[in-house]
Amino acid sequence: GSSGDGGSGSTSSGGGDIKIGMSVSTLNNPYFVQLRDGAEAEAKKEGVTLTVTDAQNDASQQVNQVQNFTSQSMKAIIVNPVDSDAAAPAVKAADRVKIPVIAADRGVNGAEVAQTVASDNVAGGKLAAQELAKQLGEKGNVVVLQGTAGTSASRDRGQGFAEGIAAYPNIKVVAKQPADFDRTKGLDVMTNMLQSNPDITGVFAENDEMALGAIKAVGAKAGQQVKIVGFDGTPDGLKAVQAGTLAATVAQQPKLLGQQAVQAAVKAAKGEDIAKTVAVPVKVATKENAADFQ
Amino acid sequence: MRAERDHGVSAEILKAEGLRKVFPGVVALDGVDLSLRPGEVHVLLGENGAGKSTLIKILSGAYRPDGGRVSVDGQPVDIRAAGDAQRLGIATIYQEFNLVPQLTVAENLALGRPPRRFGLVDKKRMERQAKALLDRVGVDVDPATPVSRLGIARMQMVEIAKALALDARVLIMDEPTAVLTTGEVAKLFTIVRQLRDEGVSIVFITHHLEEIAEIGDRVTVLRDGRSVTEVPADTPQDELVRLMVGRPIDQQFPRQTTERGEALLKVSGLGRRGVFDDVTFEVRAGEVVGVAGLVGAGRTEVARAVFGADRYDAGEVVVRGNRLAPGDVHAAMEAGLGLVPEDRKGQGLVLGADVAENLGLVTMRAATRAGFVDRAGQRRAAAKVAEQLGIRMTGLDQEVRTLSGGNQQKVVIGKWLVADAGVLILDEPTRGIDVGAKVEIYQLINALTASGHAVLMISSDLPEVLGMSDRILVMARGRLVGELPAAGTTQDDVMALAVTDVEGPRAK
Amino acid sequence: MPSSTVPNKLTGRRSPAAAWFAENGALAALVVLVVALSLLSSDFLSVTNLLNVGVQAAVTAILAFGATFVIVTGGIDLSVGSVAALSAIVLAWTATSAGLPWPVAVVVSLAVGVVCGLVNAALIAYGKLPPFIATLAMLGIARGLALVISQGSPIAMPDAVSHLGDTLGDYLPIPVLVMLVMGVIAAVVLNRTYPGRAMYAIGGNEEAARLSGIKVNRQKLITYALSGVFAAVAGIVLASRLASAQPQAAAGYELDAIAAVVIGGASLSGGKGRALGTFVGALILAVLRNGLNLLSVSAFWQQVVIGVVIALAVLVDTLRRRGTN
Amino acid sequence: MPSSTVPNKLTGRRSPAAAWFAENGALAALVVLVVALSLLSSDFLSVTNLLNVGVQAAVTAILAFGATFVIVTGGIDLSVGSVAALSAIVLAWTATSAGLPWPVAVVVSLAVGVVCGLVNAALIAYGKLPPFIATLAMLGIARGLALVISQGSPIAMPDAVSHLGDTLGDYLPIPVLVMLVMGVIAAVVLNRTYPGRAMYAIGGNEEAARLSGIKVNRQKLITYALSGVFAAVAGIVLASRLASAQPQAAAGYELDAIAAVVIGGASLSGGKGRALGTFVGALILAVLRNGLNLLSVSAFWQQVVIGVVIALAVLVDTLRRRGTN
Ligand SMILES: Nc1ncnc2c1ncn2[C@@H]1O[C@H](COP(=O)(O)OP(=O)(O)OP(=O)(O)O)[C@@H](O)[C@H]1O
Ligand SMILES: Nc1ncnc2c1ncn2[C@@H]1O[C@H](COP(=O)(O)OP(=O)(O)OP(=O)(O)O)[C@@H](O)[C@H]1O
Ligand SMILES: [Mg+2]
Ligand SMILES: [Mg+2]
Repeated sequence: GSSGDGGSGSTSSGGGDIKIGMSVSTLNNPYFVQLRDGAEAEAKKEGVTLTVTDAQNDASQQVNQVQNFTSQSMKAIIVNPVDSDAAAPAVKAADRVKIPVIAADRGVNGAEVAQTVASDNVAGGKLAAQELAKQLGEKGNVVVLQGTAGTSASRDRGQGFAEGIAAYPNIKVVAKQPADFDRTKGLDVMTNMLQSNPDITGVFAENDEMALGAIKAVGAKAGQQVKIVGFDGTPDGLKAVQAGTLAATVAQQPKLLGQQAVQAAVKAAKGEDIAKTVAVPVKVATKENAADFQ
Repeated sequence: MRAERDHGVSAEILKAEGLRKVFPGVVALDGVDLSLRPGEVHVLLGENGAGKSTLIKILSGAYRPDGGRVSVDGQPVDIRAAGDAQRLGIATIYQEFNLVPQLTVAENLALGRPPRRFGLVDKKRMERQAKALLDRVGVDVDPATPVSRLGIARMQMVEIAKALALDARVLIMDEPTAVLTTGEVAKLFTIVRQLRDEGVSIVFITHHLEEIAEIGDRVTVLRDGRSVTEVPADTPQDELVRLMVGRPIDQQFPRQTTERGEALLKVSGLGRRGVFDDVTFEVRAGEVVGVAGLVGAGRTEVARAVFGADRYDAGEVVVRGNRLAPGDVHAAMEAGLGLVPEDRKGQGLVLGADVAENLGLVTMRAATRAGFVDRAGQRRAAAKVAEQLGIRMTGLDQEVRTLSGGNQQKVVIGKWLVADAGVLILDEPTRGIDVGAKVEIYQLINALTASGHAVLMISSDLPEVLGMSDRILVMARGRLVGELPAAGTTQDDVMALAVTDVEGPRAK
Repeated sequence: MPSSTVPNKLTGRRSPAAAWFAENGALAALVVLVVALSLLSSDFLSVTNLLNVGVQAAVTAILAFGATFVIVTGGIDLSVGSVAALSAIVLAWTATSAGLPWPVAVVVSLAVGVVCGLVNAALIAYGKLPPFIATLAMLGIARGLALVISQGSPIAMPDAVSHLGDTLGDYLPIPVLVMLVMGVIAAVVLNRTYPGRAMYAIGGNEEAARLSGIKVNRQKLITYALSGVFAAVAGIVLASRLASAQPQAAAGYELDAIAAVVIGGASLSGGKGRALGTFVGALILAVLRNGLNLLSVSAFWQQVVIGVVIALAVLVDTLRRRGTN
Repeated sequence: MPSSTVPNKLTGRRSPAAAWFAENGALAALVVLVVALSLLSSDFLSVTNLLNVGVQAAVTAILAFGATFVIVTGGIDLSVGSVAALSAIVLAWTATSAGLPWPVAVVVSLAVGVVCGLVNAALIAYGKLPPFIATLAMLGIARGLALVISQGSPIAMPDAVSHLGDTLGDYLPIPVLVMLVMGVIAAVVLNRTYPGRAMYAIGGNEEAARLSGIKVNRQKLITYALSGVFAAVAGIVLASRLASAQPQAAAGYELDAIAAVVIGGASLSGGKGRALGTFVGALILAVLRNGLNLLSVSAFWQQVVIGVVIALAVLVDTLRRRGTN
């Protein structure tokens, strides 16, 4: 992050001196690192000061950080909610002091934000289900690698996938196990599931990290007898798609997301009108089109 | 003798001059001199808290002095750590045990310098060496036993063996006899004499005055952190007491018998497999019952079982007609029992808490109203007892850890005095307590029995058992082997019973 | 600063500020930290920001007060974060899905905290499990139950309870109030009540405590139950701030809570620890995080800086103490 | 099963299986668990699956071996997971971005582990910080540095090193081999070397150790440095399995490692603990997780089950021990 010179005063309000705060749900995950990178690149381009904090997947830390932004007299705040419900009080606190809030990647339930720049996880889950079904020829046994239980990303993607896959009666979800969005756990859990379900033909991993672990577990069959679909479109994930080991990943274009969020924040800070929602399209990256995402 | 000391440094193996040591709030040493010749047993004498242990801790590298000089063989030395002392040939047996409870006896004996082969610890050789050392001090312990399973007396013997293992030129012993029975003391003295004859110098600390003439050559008397004088060991005991305490003490064992009342404590058929068996006795109001026996006779175990600290397999304990639930300390206390345990550090004290806190431990429940502890009242009671026992401290806020050994013991006894238990079981109560304070404690025992309380006193100090008891029970190998009236009984009578060859639950 | 109201209650007999400093080295570290941050960031020393720090410290502090009881007895409680989450979920669930009136829900939620604590204590006192293992097991169990009950989704808190996350008048945040009240309770329990004094005795020397007639097992039940209730209160405050009970809330807070207690001068081997120290420890952590945000320290470096400052804070204390000895 | 090769080395003089059981209660729990899972899942007792369990235990076991040293001295090392991640990241970074040959990178990576351990030990031995605080600080610092160096993204491991994650011949997974080797090293260090014996002495009675001429501070440096190296090895094995070093790898593993050590019979108050016990502890955790996957236990219930089984496993041990006493 850019570190400014310590807060030279809150009175100057020149056009170039816009301070924006951004609370990212976690930087433990390359996806959000890219989101941040996109935001920082855009901030540099616009010449605004962007402060990024990491809420470490903890909703209450996120509230703390947004509070801290308000006492730093930020001109606008970007929140990438840890949880859509739990972000509401923080947004309300910012509203009270009239600082516009942009929600990035996930929406905020129960409070007004100036704009939501989102890619829809539920829709993404559905897309993943459709792509996996397509590659499996609409039949087979599928397992799901779940993210950390109780997180909104896991919830929404899992829900979308379940809804999507229900449309294919010949595809059976034979097991669902949590691997906490972690590559090592993805590897271990997939290895274990293969023991009890040797006839798996498809895997849906709720993020690319777990998918990459699953590829390791499946070994040479990855991309051949077993099709694995990930989520996020991280650089490693896209590489695996190009290599053919990952059948597809639901690419959310996090850089673009970060970029748009900053653009919206700058406009809001300047008092310009902005649209209520901007949807960054969720796309399925397959071997054919993976190169376009990098 | 004095002239001799002046003619030349070479005659002295170790010399300390003007040592000073200050702790927060206390000047523990305030100018102490000590000179040690080759092949002598030099006794350090002083009241509790006089500074004896502090002095030897400086010599062994455990503390750095704040002033003064130490020289060895006439050369000034700077002893910074235990390793330095070891290299200079100084070995120390500390007053408080310095053993690692989880490790075996053999490991403890080789602590810090295990025998090695190809860089790896040679356990076989270690056990052989341990066996040899244990044989030398004449204690029958398997070197593979964890130290935590040993009783206090055996731990002391292991400590002694550990110090011998260093083959030191100077051997410092801080109250080694405090927890030993007559038999072990005799063994220890044989070893000490043998070492002395080999030219080893020994610094010996004891509160048992009769031991001084028996084993010592010279005596340095400490008072309030100063070395007040140096006298030959055959100085009469009364004179030693006067030098040490500053006033004479008329009667060492001032037992005043009182009329016996009803039986307050009845123990019948008490037994625990492999430890003690069929123990039956009673203690009446106004009575002091002494329990004698060799180390490992099982006295401590019986006391703990009676108090509910340990379980037992057979028999029953009845206090004032009420049968106690086995293994329930709280019930025993409610019934009016109290126990001063033999292991003050491990079982008697909360070392990290202050004096007031420790003295109030037993009465805390009673001082609680609606959940709140009357700490001010507790403090007042503590102040009174501390005064009564003459506990030497900077104040009631001093951490018990930093009290001298004898003063710690006074705290352990003191907390039960505050509690006013009907039947008080004392396990080695005067362990490490100076002569003056002992008399104070004896007088307290008298006061207790006079007011209708009863005392069961386990002691390895035979003169004490004989002098302070009304009746004496003797245990051997986990059994009661006899009962003697105190009047007219001699030490030999007791010892004869203690070594009886009974069939007991214990091996040997 | 809110801290100034508590000390009087906690130090008892000893009188002036000097005494606190002598006994609470962490306070010195906190002062240094506050001064440093005031110089580095002009935003730091405003009333709003300091109140924010208070609010942000509240949950950790309340958890840490509960953990102090346990640590004073020589135990450890790794389950506080999970128990907090479970209690909050139970509250929200009983008030919404089960439709009970909110005061009943609050009572049930506190009871859940007590039960978790009692289970911990039973495993430790009667099952002879090491506290680390017993409470690690509870960490998993409580978190799992929170997920099971909530089906993994946040549950909205009843409005009446959510006010706990609000501000009284213009300034006084209720979480800060709750923290202060819990702190005073912790201080009084530790200093003045029988269970509190028994905790010190047990932590100092369990065998000596037992031989002095303290019912060690019963006192452990009380100790862990208290820790459980404090965790439940923390969970409720946390969920109120978010207006929603989250099954993943307070994950990993156990380390923060224990750190606050230890920074505050307690020893994990037991027998030592004070509510005021814990309070200061929790404030240090909160001030640190707040300061790093204000200074816009990069996210990756934040963890490094937090680590360094925690080490330095305690180092200040131990070196100072060595100086006086 | 791989475990059968180690015990002989570890128990030393005592001869037969009965003796292990008597001393290693965790073993009984492991056997019960294995039997239960064989009955519940037909897939459990296959060679491949058991080797999988071995591989999955490897990283935790290696971390736990290192933690055993520390716990035997009465300390605690919360930094092992972070140090593992940092070491792996440094390896991958020096071998790729810095372009050093991989053997140099491996040495540098192990050195990073040693340095982290030494810093911990210096803070503890000379700065008198409680081990909990010193290593908690290192937990943050090492993780932060891993993030800083990697800029938050995974770095590919050099191929030569990645073979550590492979399988020798058809069956023998190298991580299992590494785990066994590290286990034997840990056992030998603990049982037969001067530093190992000194660890027990320090953990049992630090003052006695000092007064017996053991240089306590120096031994602590060795202890934490060993823990650091073991963490580095664990990190390398972990990264090799994934062929990629992740800045967030092994997050939270410290609790698993400590749990393995404690389940294996060590006491957090020091002086007790054995490499074999730790190994069994790590296997229990791995078997448990593997079994839950095989049985397809729902995500929400898994944590509950893990908690309950851990508590039961140690309960079996303590009750059995009480029975014999
Ligand atoms: N670490 C310490 N901190 C503070 N005071 C101490 C410390 N160690 C010893 N003292 C004090 O120094 C004085 C001398 O203690 P020391 O242990 O040398 O006495 P002692 O002569 O050995 O007595 P005893 O016969 O009871 O063993 C005592 O007043 C004691 O309280
Ligand atoms: N001959 C023996 N056989 C078995 N165990 C023994 C024997 N001697 C001592 N012990 C063990 O040593 C401990 C007791 O040690 P200690 O020397 O203090 O004896 P004691 O039972 O306290 O007797 P006393 O108080 O009479 O000396 C007990 O834990 C006991 O298991
Ligand atoms: Mg002494
Ligand atoms: Mg005894």
